[in-house]
Amino acid sequence: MKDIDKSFKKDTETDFPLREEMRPRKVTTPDGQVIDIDPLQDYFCQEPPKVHRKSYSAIVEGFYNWARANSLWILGFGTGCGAIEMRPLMTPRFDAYRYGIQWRPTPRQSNLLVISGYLSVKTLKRAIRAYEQMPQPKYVVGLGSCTINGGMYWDSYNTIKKLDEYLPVDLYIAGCMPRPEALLAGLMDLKKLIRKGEAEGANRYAENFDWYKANQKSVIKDWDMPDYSW
Amino acid sequence: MRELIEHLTPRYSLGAPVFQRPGLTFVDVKRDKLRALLLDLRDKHGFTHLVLLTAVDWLEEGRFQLTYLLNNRAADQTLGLRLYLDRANPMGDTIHDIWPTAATYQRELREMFGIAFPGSPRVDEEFILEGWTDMPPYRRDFDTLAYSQQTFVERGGRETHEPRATMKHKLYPEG
Amino acid sequence: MSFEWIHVAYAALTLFIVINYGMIMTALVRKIGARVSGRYGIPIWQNYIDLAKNIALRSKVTHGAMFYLGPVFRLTGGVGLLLFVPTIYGSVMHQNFSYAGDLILALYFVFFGTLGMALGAGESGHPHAAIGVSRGLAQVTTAELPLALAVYALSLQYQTIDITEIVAAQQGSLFNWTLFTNPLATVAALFGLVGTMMRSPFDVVMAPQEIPIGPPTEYHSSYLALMQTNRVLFPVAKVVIFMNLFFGGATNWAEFAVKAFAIYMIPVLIGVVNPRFRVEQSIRFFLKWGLPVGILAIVTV
Amino acid sequence: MGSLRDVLSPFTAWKHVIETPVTLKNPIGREAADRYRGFHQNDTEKCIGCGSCETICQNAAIDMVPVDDPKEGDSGLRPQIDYGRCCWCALCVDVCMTGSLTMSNEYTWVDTDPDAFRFIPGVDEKPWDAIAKGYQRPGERMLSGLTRPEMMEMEPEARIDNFDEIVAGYSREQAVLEADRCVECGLCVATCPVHMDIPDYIAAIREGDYDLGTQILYETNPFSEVCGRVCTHKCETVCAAQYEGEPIAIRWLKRHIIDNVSEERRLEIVGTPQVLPTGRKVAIVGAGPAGLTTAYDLARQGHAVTVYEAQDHAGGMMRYGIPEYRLPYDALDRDIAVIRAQGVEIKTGVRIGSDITLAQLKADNDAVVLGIGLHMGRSTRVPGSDAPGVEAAIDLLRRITAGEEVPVPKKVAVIGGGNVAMDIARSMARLQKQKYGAVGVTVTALEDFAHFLADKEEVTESIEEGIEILDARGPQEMVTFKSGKRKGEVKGLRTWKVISIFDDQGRFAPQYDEADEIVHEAEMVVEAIGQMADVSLLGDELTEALQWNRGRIAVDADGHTSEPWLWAGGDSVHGPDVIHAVADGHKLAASVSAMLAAKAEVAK
Repeated sequence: MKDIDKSFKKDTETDFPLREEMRPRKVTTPDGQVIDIDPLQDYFCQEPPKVHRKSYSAIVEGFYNWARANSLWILGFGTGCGAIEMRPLMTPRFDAYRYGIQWRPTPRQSNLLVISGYLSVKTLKRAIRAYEQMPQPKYVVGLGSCTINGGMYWDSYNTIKKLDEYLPVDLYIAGCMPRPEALLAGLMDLKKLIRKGEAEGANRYAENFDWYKANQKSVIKDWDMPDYSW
Repeated sequence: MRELIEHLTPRYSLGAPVFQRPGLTFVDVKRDKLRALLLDLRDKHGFTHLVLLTAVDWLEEGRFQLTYLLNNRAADQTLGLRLYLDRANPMGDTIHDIWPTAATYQRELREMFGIAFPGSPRVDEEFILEGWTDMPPYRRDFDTLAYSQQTFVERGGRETHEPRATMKHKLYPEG
Repeated sequence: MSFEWIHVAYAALTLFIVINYGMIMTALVRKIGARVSGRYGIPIWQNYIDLAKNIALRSKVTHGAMFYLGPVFRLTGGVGLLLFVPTIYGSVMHQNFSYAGDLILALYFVFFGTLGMALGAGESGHPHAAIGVSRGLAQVTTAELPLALAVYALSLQYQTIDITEIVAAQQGSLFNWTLFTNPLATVAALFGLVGTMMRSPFDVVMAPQEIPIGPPTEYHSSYLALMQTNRVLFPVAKVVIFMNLFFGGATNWAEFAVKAFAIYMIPVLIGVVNPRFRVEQSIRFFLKWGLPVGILAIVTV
Repeated sequence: MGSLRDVLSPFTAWKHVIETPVTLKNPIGREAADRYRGFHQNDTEKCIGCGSCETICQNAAIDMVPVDDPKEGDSGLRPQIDYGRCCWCALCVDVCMTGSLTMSNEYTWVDTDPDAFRFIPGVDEKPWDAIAKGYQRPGERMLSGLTRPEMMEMEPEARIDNFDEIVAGYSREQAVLEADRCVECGLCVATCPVHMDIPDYIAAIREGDYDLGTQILYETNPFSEVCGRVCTHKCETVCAAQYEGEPIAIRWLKRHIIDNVSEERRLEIVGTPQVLPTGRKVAIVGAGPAGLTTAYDLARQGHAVTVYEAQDHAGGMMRYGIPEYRLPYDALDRDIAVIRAQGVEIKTGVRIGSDITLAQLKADNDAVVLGIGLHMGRSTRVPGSDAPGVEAAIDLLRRITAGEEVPVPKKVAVIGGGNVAMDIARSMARLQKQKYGAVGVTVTALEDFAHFLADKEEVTESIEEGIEILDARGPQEMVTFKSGKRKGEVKGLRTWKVISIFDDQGRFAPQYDEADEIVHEAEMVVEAIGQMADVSLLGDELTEALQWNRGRIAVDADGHTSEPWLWAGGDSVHGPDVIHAVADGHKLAASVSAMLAAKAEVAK
C-alpha cells in the first residue's frame, strides 16, 4: 500500500462556476429582437426517465428478448484503453458481426454501452449523456479491472473506481485489458441474460434515478447539463 | 556540445553543464537570459525543435524546475535547459511566439502545476481537467490517493492482515 | 389499362415479395462482401432480427411530426417507385400501377425519398443530421444527372415515356436490350446507379464513421425500422427500373431474381473493394465522367 | 488522375471471395499462449504467507487474509486478489519467495456481480487451478539477490594458533547488499524466542541509521554483541529468502549494527532507568544471559538488583562455555557494561551455598531468581571414564577461559557431536598448535553427518583447522595403560560403528557393528556429550521442598517455581541456548515485576 498523507483534505468549499456559455443571458436576434436565453432550460429535455414495462404477453416478450439478444448494437464509444481490444472484434479475425453484434455511431441506435476500461470524470459526463440517449432496453458492460474497482488507476484523482455507482452495469469482464476473446465471451453471456429477460438495467436506472444522479453529481463538479438528457 | 556550452556560458551565465550521455546535455539557465538564449539556440545553433517543456516540483527546496528540451536534429544533439522558479509564486515567461507548440505545454503546466505564463494563448482556460477546484494535481503536496479516497467510492469488504502482526497476535498474544 | 381493386392486393403481394427478396438479398450481398474481406459476415436472417429488435425497443423519442414523416416519406419513395413500375413484364398480377407516363414519375420517386429524409432529419435538430442532409443532397443531385440524361436519351430512342412499352421494345432477343441498342445511355445510367446506391466509394454521407451516420443520426426504434425496410426495398425498386429500362425487364420471378441480383451486384462489385470519396470528390467525379457520357448518349440517339 | 491500373487493381481483392475466411471459427475460450499471464494460482502448501506479493503490488490488489492458524515460518495468511485492481503485471509472481504464486493462461472471467472478482487463489476453487500452462517466474530471474555476501574470515592457517576472533563482520557495503535482500515479511519475528523486530533493524541498516538499529535491538535483547556472534539464529531457518536462495544473514546484520555503534554511544542510546527507585530488592543467582537479562529488565523498572556470580567474571556460559575465537571477551564485556549501567550490581566470586546461603538471599530480598546454567559435564560412564586423562569438555573450557593451566597432550580424542564438542576440539587444537606446532584432535560423534548436532559451519571450520571428525562412532571404553609408570592413565578410546541410535519406540538405545572397531590413540579423552546443572547450592531442605521435572527444577510458564519467592530460568531449566535464556530472562523479569507490583498495591 502506498503511504497516504493523513492531513490532506480535499477542497470541498469552492464551487465551480457555471461556464459562460451556459449562463442565462439576453441575446439580440438579427432582426433586432431581444430575447432571454437560458441554455440549461432551452436546449435540453427536462423529463426524467420512465420505467418501461415488459410486454404483456410472455411469448411476445420472449420473442423480443430473442431479437434483442441477437441484434446487439454497441455504441462505438471507447472510454479507456479497452477500446483498443474492442476493435479486433470488428476485424475479420474475430468477425463479431456473425453474432449479430455491430457498432453504431450514435447512441440513438445503440443498445449496448461498453465502458471500455478506466473512466475519467470528464469522460463519465459524456458516458452518462450517451447512456441516457440510448433507447430502452439498454445494457452496460464494464470492461476490465478499472470498472470493477479502479484497476491500476485506483489512486488516481480523476478516474472513478466503481462503475455501478454511476450507471447500471449488467455485466463485468475481468482483465486489464480483457482479450477480445474474453470480451466476446462476455457479450455471449450478456445475450443469455437478455434472453432470460434479466438485463433490465435501464429500468433499474429509472427506479433509482435519484441515487444515480446524486452519485454522478458528487464527482462531476461542473454539472452544467440537465438531470436528464435525450 | 562542449564547445557550444563553453561558447554560450559566459554570454548567458549558464550553470555547470551535466553531460548525461552522448547527445544529451543539461544546463541551468537564469530566467532573464532564457529568451535570448532560446532564440540564439534556435536561429544560430540549429536547435529548431522544442521536444518538450515540462516541470519538476522540488517541494523540499521550495521551487519548480522548468525543463526546456531542445533538439538539434542535424547534429543529433538534445539540450535540456533547466530553469528554477519560486514555488510560492511560480511565474514563467511564455515562449509561444518562439515555438507555437509551447502554448500547449504552458497550458498544461498552468493547469497541472499552477505555473503562470502570462500572455500565452488561452493559458487560463480549462485544458485537461474539467470543473477542477482543488490545488493543481501534479504538485507533490497534492496527495492523489487521499484525494481519490475522499472523492470516489471504492468497493468495500477488503481487509488485509500483516504477517508479523497476525503471528504476534496468534502465537504470542501475551506480548 | 383499367383499374380494379384486385390490383391493390396484387401490388401488396409484389411489395411483400420484393421486401423479402430485398431482406435476403442485401444480407447475401453483405455476406459476399464479408467474404471478400476474409470473414463470414452476418447470418442471412440478420436483417429480420434487426428489424424485430428495433420494433421491440421500448422508448421512442420524437422530434415532432416531420421527424416521424421523414422515414414515412422515404418509405413512400421506395414503395411508390416499386408500385408505379411494372415489376414483372406481361404479368397481370405484378404489373402494378404502371401507366403511360410512369417513367417521369419513377424519376421523381427516386428523388422523393431523399427529400423526405431531408425534411425529417432537419426536424431532429441534430447538427450532424443537417450536415449530412446537405452533403447527401449535393451528392445525389450530381449523381442523378447522368441518370436523368440517360432516361431522356431512352425516351428519345423509344419515343415513349411508358416503361411497359420500353420493356416491350426490348423483348425478343438479347440484342434488343437497351444495353446493346444504346450502350452509352446504359453506362450513363449506371453512373447514376452506382452513385445513389449508398455504397463505396460514394457512401460518405451515410457512413457510420463519418459525421456520425449523417441524416439518420437521431433515428431509432420504429423510425429506424421503417428506414431499414426502405433500405432493403428502395435499392430493389431502383434496380427494377434499371432492369426494365436497360436489361430487358423480367418476365417471371426467377428472371427477376437473377437480373435484380446481377444489377445490384454492379455497385457492390465496385463498393466492396474501393475506399470512400469525399463529397466534393464524388461531385467532381460525376460532373467530369458521368455528365459527359449522359450528354453523349442524348447526342448519339 | 491515376492510370487505369490504379482503378482496376482494387478489384483483385475479389479473389478472396472463394478463399476460406481468416476468421477464427470459435474464438471464445481460445487457449492463450503458453506463458500468458492469466488468472492466479497459488500452491497453498508451498506458500508461507510472507506477504511479499502484497507489498510489491502497485495497484493494492492483494490482501493477506487468514485461512489457517499461523505456524512456525508460516503466517497462515494467503493472498486474496482483487481483479478489480489487478493489472496482471506478474510482479507478485516475480517476487514470490517460495515460487508458490503463479499464473495460469486462462483469461476469461465474466460475472454480473462486481464483488465476485475477489478470490484467494488455491483456496477458492477455480476452473484454472489445475492448468499447468501460464506464467511462472523464470528460474534465473530473481528480484532479490540469492546469496549472502561472503563473510570475511581468517584463513585456517592464520587462526589455528591463536584465539583471535575468526569472523570479521560485514562492511557497510556488504551489510546494505544483504539488508536489501530482506522482504520485511516478519515471519522471523515469531520464531525468534525473544521476538526481536528483525525487519525493522534490517531496515535501519538500509537507512544507515545505526542509532535506531541499536535502539530496536535493545528493546528486546540486551545481548547484541553476543547474539550477533553466537546466536543459534532460529530466525534464519524460517526466513522467506531461504526458498529462493540463502536465508538472510540476520545474525551477521545484527552484529553489523552493534559493530558500528561505539560503547559510549550505546550507553547514550540505551540510557539509564527513567523511573524512580521502587525500593524493592531482587537477588539473581548466576550472571549468565538469563540472569543478566532479568537483571536488566528489573533494573530498568527501578528495582534494586544484585547478581551473584561464582566465577571471577560475569557472563556465565557465554564467557566460560564459548571459546574466545567465537566470542571475544571484550565484546561480552561491552554488553555487560550496558547492563551494569542500569544500576545492576554484579558480585563476582560469590558462590551460593558456601559464601552466602539461599536462605540469606531469601531473607534480604523480595524475590530470588536462579539462572545457574549447566556447568557440570555429563559422563559417558563407559569403562575407564574415571581414569586420569578423561576430562569434561565444559570443565576444560572454563579452565581455559579462566587462564588456568590445562594439560595439552599431542593426541586428544573428543566424544560428542555437538557445538560444545567442536568448541573444545578447536580450543585444544589451538593449544596443541601453540605448543607442538601440529594439531592432533579426533572427534567421535554418535550421529552420522546427515544428523549432526553441531552447526555446519562449525564442522567445516573444524575440518579446515585439521581436526579429524569421525561420525557414527559409539564410545565403548577408555583404553588405559595397564602397566608401567603411567599405569591407569588413558592411552586411547575404543569405539564401535553405530548402526542406529534410537529403537523403534524412539528411545535412546544405540546398536553397534562390533566388527568395525577402532582404537583412537589419545592421551586425553574429552567427554562433550551434554551438561547438567549444579543444584547443590539449593541445600537439602530446599531441594526437598521444590518440585522437580526429570532432574530439572519444575517451573510454570512464567518461570515461577513451586516456592513463591523463587524463580528459575535459563539453561538449567530449558536447556542450553543463549537466545532462549534471554527470552527466559524477560519472562522471569515480567513475572517478578508483576509480583512486586502486586505487593506494592497491597502495601498501599
